Amino acid sequence: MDIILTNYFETGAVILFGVGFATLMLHRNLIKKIIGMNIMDTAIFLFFIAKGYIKGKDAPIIINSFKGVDSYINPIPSALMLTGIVVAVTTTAFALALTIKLYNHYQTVDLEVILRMRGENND
Amino acid sequence: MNKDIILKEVGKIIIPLVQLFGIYVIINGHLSPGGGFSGGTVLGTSLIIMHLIYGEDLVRSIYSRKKLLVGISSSLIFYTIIKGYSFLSYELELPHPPLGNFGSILSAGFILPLNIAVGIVVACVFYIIFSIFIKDEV
Amino acid sequence: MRKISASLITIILISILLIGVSDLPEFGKENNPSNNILSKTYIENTSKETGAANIVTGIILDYRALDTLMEATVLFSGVTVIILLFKV
Amino acid sequence: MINYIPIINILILILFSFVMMLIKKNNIVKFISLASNVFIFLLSILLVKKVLIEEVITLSIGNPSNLLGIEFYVGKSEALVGLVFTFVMVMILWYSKFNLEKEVEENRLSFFYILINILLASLLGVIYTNDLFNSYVFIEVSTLSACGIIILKDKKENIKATVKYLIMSTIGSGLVLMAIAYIYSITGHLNISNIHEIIINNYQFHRNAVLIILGLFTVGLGIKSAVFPLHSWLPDAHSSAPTPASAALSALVIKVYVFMLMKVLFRMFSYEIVNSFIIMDIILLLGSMGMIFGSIMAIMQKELKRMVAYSSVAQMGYIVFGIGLGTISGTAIAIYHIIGHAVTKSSLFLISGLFIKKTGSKKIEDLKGIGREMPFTLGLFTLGAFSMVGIPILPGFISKWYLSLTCIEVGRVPLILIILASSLLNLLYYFPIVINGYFGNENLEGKIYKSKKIPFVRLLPIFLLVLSMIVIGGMSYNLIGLFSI
Repeated sequence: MDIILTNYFETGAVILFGVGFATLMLHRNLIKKIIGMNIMDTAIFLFFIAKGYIKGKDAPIIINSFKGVDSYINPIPSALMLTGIVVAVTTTAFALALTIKLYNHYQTVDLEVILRMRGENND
Repeated sequence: MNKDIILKEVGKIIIPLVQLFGIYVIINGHLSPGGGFSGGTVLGTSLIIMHLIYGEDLVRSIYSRKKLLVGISSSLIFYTIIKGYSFLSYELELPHPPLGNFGSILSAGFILPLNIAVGIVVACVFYIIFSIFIKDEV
Repeated sequence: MRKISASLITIILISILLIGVSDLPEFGKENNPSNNILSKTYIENTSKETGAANIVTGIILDYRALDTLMEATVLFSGVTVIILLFKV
Repeated sequence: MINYIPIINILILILFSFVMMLIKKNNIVKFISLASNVFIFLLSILLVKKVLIEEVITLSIGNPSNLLGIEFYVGKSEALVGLVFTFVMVMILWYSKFNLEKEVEENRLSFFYILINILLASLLGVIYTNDLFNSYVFIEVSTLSACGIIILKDKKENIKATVKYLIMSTIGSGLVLMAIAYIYSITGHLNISNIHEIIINNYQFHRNAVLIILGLFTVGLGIKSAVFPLHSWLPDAHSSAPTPASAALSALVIKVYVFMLMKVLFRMFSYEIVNSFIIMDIILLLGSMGMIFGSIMAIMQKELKRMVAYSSVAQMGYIVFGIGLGTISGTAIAIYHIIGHAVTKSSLFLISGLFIKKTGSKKIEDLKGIGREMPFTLGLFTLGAFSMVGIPILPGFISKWYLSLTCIEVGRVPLILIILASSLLNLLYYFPIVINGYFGNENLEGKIYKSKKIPFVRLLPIFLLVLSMIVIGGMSYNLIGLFSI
């Protein structure tokens, strides 16, 4: 169990994931659910990036001369998380657009109230 | 009326600088940290600031919704064609792009044009989404 | 009632993931499995094969360019969907 | 050059969707979309022919060595599933050529074709790719474009269904990305075959982490593919969407995530590793619960499209049940059922779209006596219903038959009762429609014979789908022999 204390980045990321998940599940307001989704995604990116870190090495950018293979951190997680961030941004933008449309239709942002309004005039 | 005179004057100075910085980040993507995504975000934000300060009609005259969509689609078509070429270049032994001398701007073969294409896509997407959210209809 | 069940699920999820974390290799170690042959080959070959000084950009735009292409498609379909949503 | 067909397929579909964004007139967009999909279908036929000769095509993109770039692994099952998916998409597009104008306004029509092209590109991507993170990106693209086609109709129900779908699928992809992070920290590779070589000899040291990875993948991909307890988003989303969209969603989109789960379970971890964990019994439990409760909920439905959507949940139960058995023949039948169900469900959804258009109401009661007006269409619906219920020589029966054989082979004979019970339940909600349609005599007088007949040209796509369903049912023996993960 002591690994949890040494892997403090991963533990922090997992707790942040739990916080995001709880915000997503507990709150009824759609905007808060979207914030919860964002916290969850950020936690996963922190977890993934923490995988690539190696103590005492610098960023994978060759400034003037190639300083050997063992002097750079692992570049793969940072390359992957660029893609993950863009996915999270697009999903958030789409969820916010849906919230605006729902507010125009139902005049409320409370998901429970919206879901309880069974389609009264389905064509 | 002209309560926002300060904003307009400061904007005239800052917005070109922000856009210059965005272009710098995109073009030096393969040399320094940054690249298409982050540079495109900077450019997109500069467009949003311009929209906020000078109102929609100025920005709509320069970057109309039509032009932005054409910008996105053409840079994506450019990206797909270039990447299609480089994917197939291993099989059909097509000539690879010149890598240029290491560390200069025009090095690294296709990476510079691809970075610019991705930068344009990201900038235009951010601005279009922002302009739709503000006006609530297309 | 819903609040209790939701927070219960979250606590269970966090504890499961923490058990998982306790099983993972050390943080920031040199010989972690994640810093193995793959990352070393990337560091070594990127500047030679792609000419990019920034290894991460080299990976994104040359080795895993399909990821970035699908990334741009996510952005493109995001814009299409939002325009569609607000089209009167 | 034929080896590069998988990547050419995806690039062409994406390229044409960008081109379609630039074009104003709708009929040019329709023509480009149909032309690109037919071209992709022909390429897939070439690919299947090549794969049947050459067992497996591995294709590394971006870099010749399979270590650095992204690798595509196209075996027999991937090529065949890709072929059936492109075939079903061509039929759906052909159907929507003349039936979509009624449901969707004029200025939103071209967006449907743009999103359908991106959707098919991402589905083929998830099937072909052998790289974990690459499949995550393809999954995200398919989710976003699937949400796009649901909100084509600007109605309250569509937007409400999409919000629920988007929130649940974000949780799903969050869990999948967490699982990929765990796998990457243990093995250091992203390529499924490379991970397999490492995980074989060091999964004993990380038993907890491997179990959590399996759990995360199962729950994450289970949410996205509407496996039983996590399916609450599917009925609203699939019933409110326009007909061609709900056909594409129900027949193709939810299948791809289960196919990904199979690749993770059986190609990344081998059969022995996975069977040594309790996850297989959980999957088996999920599958059997889905088969039973999915059908029960379908019986209670009043609206036609919601009933067909719930029957998708039940059929997903069959596929997950096949995976849960954990044997090579089990997965072969699961893949066979993916193909069989894709063809059957899309034809059922398209026909129910025609019924709703002609009768003007979504309720099942108003379909009484429909056989008098649209005899041929109801005939096609009956064939689809026969396959769902499990009449011999049709794909539904064959997967039920081989599933029970595998249950015996695995030694879990009582599970056959579940299969029988669920096919009985299927009977209870499909046959009333057919029987009332043809023989329900209490409301036949007002209906003139063949009055609402649909011209045969409009029915051709559905007729071809039903024909291919019978063909798949017919050559089932050698088909099942081909499938393996």
